[in-house]
Amino acid sequence: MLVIFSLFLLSMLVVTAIAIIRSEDLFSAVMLSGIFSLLMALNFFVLDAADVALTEAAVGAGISTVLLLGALALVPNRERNSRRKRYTFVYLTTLSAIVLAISYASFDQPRVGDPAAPVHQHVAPWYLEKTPELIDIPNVVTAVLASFRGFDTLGEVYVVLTAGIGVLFILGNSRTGVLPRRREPKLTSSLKNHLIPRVVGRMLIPFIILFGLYVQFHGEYGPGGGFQAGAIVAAGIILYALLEGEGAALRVLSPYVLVGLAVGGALLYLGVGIACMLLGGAFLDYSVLAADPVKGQQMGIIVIELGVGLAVTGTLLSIFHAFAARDQ
Amino acid sequence: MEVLGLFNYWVFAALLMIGFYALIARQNLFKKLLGLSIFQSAVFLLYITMAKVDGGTAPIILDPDLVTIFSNPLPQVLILTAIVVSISTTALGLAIVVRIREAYDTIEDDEIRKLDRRS
Amino acid sequence: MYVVVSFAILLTMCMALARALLGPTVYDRVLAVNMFGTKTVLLLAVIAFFYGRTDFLDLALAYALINFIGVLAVLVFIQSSRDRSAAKVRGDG
Amino acid sequence: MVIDALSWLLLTSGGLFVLIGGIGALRMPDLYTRMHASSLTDSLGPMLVLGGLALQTGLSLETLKLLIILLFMLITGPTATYALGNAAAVSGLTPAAPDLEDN
Repeated sequence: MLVIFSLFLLSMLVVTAIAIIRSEDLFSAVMLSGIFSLLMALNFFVLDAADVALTEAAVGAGISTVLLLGALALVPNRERNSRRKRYTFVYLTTLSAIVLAISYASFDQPRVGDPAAPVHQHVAPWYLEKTPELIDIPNVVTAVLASFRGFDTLGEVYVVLTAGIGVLFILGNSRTGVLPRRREPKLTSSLKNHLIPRVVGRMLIPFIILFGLYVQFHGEYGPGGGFQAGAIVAAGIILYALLEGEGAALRVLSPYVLVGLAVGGALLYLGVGIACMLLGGAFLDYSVLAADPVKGQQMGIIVIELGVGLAVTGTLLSIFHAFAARDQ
Repeated sequence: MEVLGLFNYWVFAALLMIGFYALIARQNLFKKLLGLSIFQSAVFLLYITMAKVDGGTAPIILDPDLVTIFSNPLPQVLILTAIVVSISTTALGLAIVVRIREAYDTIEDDEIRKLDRRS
Repeated sequence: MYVVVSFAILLTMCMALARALLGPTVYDRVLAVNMFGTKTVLLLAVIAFFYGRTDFLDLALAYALINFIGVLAVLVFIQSSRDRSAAKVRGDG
Repeated sequence: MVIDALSWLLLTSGGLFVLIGGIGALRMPDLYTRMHASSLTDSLGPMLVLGGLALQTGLSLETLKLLIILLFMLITGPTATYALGNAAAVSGLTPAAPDLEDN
């Protein structure tokens, strides 16, 4: 049954992707990429990746549409319609040939869901077997993310932070340094004169933030964790910025606080690693944090997930404000 | 049914090349970035496809004594972080596109090259 | 029985996708995305029951809360671009 | 048993309404009629489908979650529809109603 679900969802995915590339109106392309993200999340869910689907939901539903539209407001809205498209035929034939080649090569691949596939043979069974014993939290994905592969995740957090700093450097204002400058809210850039969305939106914001906190601290037991929670909380605050104007959101959380959150979260993660070293363990070996190694692991995971959440919230919001504060 | 088990790989290949087509054939920088994110999504799909195990369920062990089949957690971890990284890097790309627009007043690749050659 | 409902939802998603592809105006596309979002919430809930993993309803909840933001962002975008073009016509843009 | 039958009834009728909304959104002539078709079924469909699912689980945490999902969908759906319709009307999009022009 699920095979047929997958067929449906994957075919829609390809149709949407082609439509994104073909449409000359960039705004419709952004709308279609929203649909693309929803379909991607459904595919992840059907393929048993609940955590990944939640991440895609948190990032794709709110943040990525908002960022793409924020950038689109600053560039021309339509793609130039060039009549002479040189080499299009060459490109299409070459790329179709590559698609056929990869499809032909896929006949040597293990079938989807084959339990004997090489990818399931080496380290994955070990993770599944040892997580209850060594860390004792139900969600193996969180355990692998935060503990077994904690070093990798640390790197990812710093990549996110670096990208955020890059955006601030590129779009920042020369007078106020790299931080986007404070500005009086323009009436036009908010929904201030729409009463119903304002009332409903303001009512939703606390629930979104509460749900973000739930995802953050329930991440050990169900799908969730710092990355998802950071994106959800950021989405809640972006909703406030959309309703009340970007300046109002900046008065609640100033750019300095946001950069502080991003850097502080990343440093919290690093600090846990260094604390482990000071207590006599290896870098990011949380077992030494408490007398009982299992308790130490759990403590370490909760703290670094908090660091990840803060860093992701701060970075995504800084990026949003950098785009929103840019004048046309 | 045996052949349908490979459908995910074909969709992966198709998405990869659709994204790549936008990167090489379209002149608009914004469209190139959308193509890049489709390309990234194709890779995500490949990883998650590999993680699936028949009859399995998401790797959340609610009861350790109950023997269940779980999907592979490792590719899921890699992609979970990659999604957040991909949105940040896309934002960085968008920031560069915005600055290019301000400097050249266009975001079409060939027009920018023309302006560069003229100066 | 879950299968029947999920197929009804899947077919509706196909129609919404068709509307997003055809949609003559911008607003049709926004409407299609909004429809697609609600259908995604429903499909996630139904599949969670189909799998028997009802603890995954969190995902549907995430979409139910966050989908709204996308639509509002689109409206702010349309409104501000309209204001900007109006300002350009007046000559003070 | 009765509850089970009732739940299936709700689920199938919910699926039917969702489908009807989809057909309406695809086939109707202009934006406002499409919005009419999709937004009404976007409220009724979730009520029936999620209600049917809630009957499946009995009283538990899942029921609560389903009710919360339903509550948020019932609040945000009409708001989004209002905002969209308002934006379209302000931008000067008129309904395509050829009959009105005769009067």
